[in-house]
Amino acid sequence: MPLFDALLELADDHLVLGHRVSEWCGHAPMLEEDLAMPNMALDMIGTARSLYDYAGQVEGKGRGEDDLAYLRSEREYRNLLLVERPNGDFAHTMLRQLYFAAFMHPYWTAALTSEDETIQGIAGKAVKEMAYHIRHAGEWVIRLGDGTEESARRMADAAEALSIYVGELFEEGAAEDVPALPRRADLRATWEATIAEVFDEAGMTFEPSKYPQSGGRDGRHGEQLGHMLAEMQSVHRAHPGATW
Amino acid sequence: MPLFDALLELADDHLVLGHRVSEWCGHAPMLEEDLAMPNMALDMIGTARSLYDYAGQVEGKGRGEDDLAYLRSEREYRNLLLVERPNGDFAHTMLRQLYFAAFMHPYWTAALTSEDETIQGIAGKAVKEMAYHIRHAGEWVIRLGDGTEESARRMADAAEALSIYVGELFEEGAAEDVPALPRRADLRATWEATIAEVFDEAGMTFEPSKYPQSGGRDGRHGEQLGHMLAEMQSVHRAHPGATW
Amino acid sequence: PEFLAAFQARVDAEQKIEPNDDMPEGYRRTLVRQIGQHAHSEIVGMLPEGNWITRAPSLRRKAALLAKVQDEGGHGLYLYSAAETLGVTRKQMTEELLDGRAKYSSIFNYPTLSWADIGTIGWLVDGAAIMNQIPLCRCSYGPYARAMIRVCKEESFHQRQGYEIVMTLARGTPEQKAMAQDSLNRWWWPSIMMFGPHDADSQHSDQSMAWKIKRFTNDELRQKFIDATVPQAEFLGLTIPDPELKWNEEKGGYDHGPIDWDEFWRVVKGFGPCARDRVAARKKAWDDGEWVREAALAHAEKRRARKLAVAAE
Amino acid sequence: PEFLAAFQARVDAEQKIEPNDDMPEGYRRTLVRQIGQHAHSEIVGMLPEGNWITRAPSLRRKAALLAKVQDEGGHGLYLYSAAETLGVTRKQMTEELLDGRAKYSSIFNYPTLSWADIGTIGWLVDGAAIMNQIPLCRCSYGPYARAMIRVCKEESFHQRQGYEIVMTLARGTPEQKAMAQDSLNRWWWPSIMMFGPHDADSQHSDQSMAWKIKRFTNDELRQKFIDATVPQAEFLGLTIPDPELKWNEEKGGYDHGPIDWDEFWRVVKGFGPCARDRVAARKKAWDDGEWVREAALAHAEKRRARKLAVAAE
Repeated sequence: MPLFDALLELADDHLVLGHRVSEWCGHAPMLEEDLAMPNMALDMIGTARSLYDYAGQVEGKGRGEDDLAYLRSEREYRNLLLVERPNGDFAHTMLRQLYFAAFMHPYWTAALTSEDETIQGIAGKAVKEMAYHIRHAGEWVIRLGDGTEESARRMADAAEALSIYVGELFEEGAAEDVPALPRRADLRATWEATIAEVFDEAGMTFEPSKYPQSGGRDGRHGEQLGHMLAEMQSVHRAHPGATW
Repeated sequence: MPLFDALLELADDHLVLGHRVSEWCGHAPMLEEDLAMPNMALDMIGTARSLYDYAGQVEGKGRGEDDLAYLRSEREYRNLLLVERPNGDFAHTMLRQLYFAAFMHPYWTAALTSEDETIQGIAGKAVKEMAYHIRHAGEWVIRLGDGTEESARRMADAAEALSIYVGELFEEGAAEDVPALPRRADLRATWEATIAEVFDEAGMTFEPSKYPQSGGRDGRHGEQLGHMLAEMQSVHRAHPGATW
Repeated sequence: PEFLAAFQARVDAEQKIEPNDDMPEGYRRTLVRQIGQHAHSEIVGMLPEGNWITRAPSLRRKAALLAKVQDEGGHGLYLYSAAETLGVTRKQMTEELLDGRAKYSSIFNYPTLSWADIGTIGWLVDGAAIMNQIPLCRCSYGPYARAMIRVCKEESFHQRQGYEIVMTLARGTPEQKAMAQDSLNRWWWPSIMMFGPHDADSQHSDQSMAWKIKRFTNDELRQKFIDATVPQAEFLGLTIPDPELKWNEEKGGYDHGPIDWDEFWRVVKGFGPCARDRVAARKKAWDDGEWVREAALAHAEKRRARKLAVAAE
Repeated sequence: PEFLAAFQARVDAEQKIEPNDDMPEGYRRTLVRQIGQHAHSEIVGMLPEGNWITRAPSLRRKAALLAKVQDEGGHGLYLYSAAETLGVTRKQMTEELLDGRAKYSSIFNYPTLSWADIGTIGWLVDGAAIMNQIPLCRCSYGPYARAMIRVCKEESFHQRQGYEIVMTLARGTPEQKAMAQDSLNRWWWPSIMMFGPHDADSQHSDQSMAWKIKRFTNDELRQKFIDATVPQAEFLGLTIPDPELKWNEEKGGYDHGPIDWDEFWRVVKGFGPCARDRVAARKKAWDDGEWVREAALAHAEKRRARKLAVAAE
């Protein structure tokens, strides 16, 4: 079921990144970010819930959002490698967020005119949120890139570390044959323009990787995702069938 | 069943500390310690296995070592708070090990003459291992306490951080009414002598805490144990009833 | 003394004191201490609940918990702002928290040991906080009173949400029900202690009452809380862990068993189970974030300099 | 040239070269590189397997895995010692690993994604390593040959243990069997690539063969490995992910499908999936441990000084 699979891919992206961002909660560099982090996490987890819910309907086997989120293994998760990367420092987290949002914003914009009304509805809410994420994360990339020597070095490290995960954003995955969803490859130019604009203000240059990594869509993840899911699913799995 | 409960307490101590120490594997400060850490972890996990196995027999409900290790929740674990503490830096880890081994060595020595032959057998093996742990960890406490300014500061921090967990070592717990097991309170003098000797060489003084913490024997743990168990039990719980 | 009398008269007339008004130094100091502690409590309070965000057993609960923890950060933010109107900076207050000079509510030095604790904290801890805070909405100091109005509105939402979590557990599987009861057993007494020492042993009360910073005594508020909570527990089918708890027809409220004041003072003095870990976690966040805050300042400075340079051309 | 001929004659006569013997610089350099790489591989190899220690699904397996990872550290230790006999220090070699100058086996840049990988690594990766290493027990350089004898003995224990893990899964629940098959699918081709490029494309081979550092070509060893492994997979009821794999009666061995050399070179060049993470993990351990190593040195120094002072009295 290509639509089901494509919805899962999108949902997993949002849940996994939402989870990562939520790990900052109470541990951010300043109180304003202790508010911004759960805010962004909430946006992404909210979108994930709508997508899982719709995926469950499309599948038609009675699986709900929690079945899909809590009862699939690491190898069944289809998220991008980018979103599962550990938080690293604040520079890594903000650059990862910018990379993701700079892709999802044009994606949801394109989805606003989808032939599928449920997708339209999800896109309508998400497109505004992603605009905020671009702004918030982008401002931090600029501040850190053009801040102190240390912050510039950390931002450069983040750019170097994350560049290999960018290419996967534009792979079609299961959505190849789903006309209701935007073509990912078509969004590369917009993504590059957004990043170029931010990097320019930050005094940085985007260097695409010669050897981009992928595999997330086939469940070939990094080693960190398994640990994340072990924790995320622990209570749910310890009480099979319970209602929360 | 006091014997069953007392065996679980001991087993949990060894498994939880073994798990903590195993987390160092591949991440130690030098290759020799990359060997010593799994070595100590193996000793403790081996003892835990014998204790769980015996506890299962005593209980007589057919629960084996894995049932007891993998299918009890955080609130059912009865380990000491000391052993669940996060590894912290190398100084914390080594001091925690010294505190534990300096207690378990006289404990197993006393258990060598237990009226219970299974306990005698477990003690016979464990007593040698704990002597090695005292030596290994004790040497590191001395090296770090009497090393550089930084190492002395870190060792002092560790001593300050861990002192509140010492008192619980000497609480009888479920073994109160188990004549086959040594009295914990009786071992305090030996423990203090071992620590005093090491601390003296390390140029440190042991300061007992005014407000010792306890609760581990009643399953009132710190917040870190739940995360450890979530990870430890994840695969086992994801495949109920499977054989490995 | 004349000034003090005039000030007291304004307070007695229920007039709000505002930042630019003259005020007695003691009044200012009491408020700075109290609002600061309150702000710190919100911030430290993010940790015990934050401990379960990554393990929340359903996505709906995870989202609600995230929103709640975010609200707590928000409360911290407006309380720090209220304190700042009294001439102290957020940075100063944060440093006092991290070096142990400033206190925060002892309740947050207890660990969250199961998912049920997320429900129980909402139900009992937020419930007790609201009892304490509703009178503060009429506090004589304007900015604090206004902050509290907003805080209380959100807290009572959290309280209902927490109660609903506990209800779901209490009506769930036997394991879930046991989890709820266990959680109530651990949080009941610490919640009761949140109202502070008995009136006879309370230091700051009288002057605070006169200045209308405080409007009810510790024991009055505690009684209100117990009277409101006991029927809720009964409705859930859970047992409050106090064998001496019983209805007193005469006073029209519940009598409760003796509070363990040794435990209370131990935790207040900073020897609660998680005290060290809580401050260490906040300190780590603060220290790890230093380069970020520095970079933000440096960038703002650069930007300002560039603007000036452009303007000068 | 006369020296070279004499050296070659000793090697040809199967005499062992020992640390204090004269040897050609190229021979020394080749060995330092090879033994160093081998040692690094053992050390980095602790990481992918170490990734599952904390999640091993039974205590028995957890203990066995710990013991295995410890053995790998031990192999690293005696291999570094063997390399040190050639005049290079462990510290130097470690620094070369951490700054990317020295290589290690590319196989460890693949991630371990399920418990089955722990079995598969033992079965295939250790199996391939043994094929490579058994001839090294007869290597012309004495210390290396002796280290390899010990290594090989332990590796074949690991290999049997790994096979047994996979067998347990293959005979387990449908999910466990799927896990085993999935793991084989991911590790088969990387294991086949462990033998290096085809003989026609291999750089270092000829001279190494002449010096009896190497005794079989890459393709010979690969063929041996495939021939040994295919029946094992069949016995387990698992399918090797190579549709072109089939028995060739004529050559008395299996033919296999084409190897993805782009993938091979990509990973060899350091762009394997976990390459960055592996080196980062080792570097973090090294950097975080610096104060410990410094303290150990400082303490040894103090102790020596005190001993001298006592002796001088």
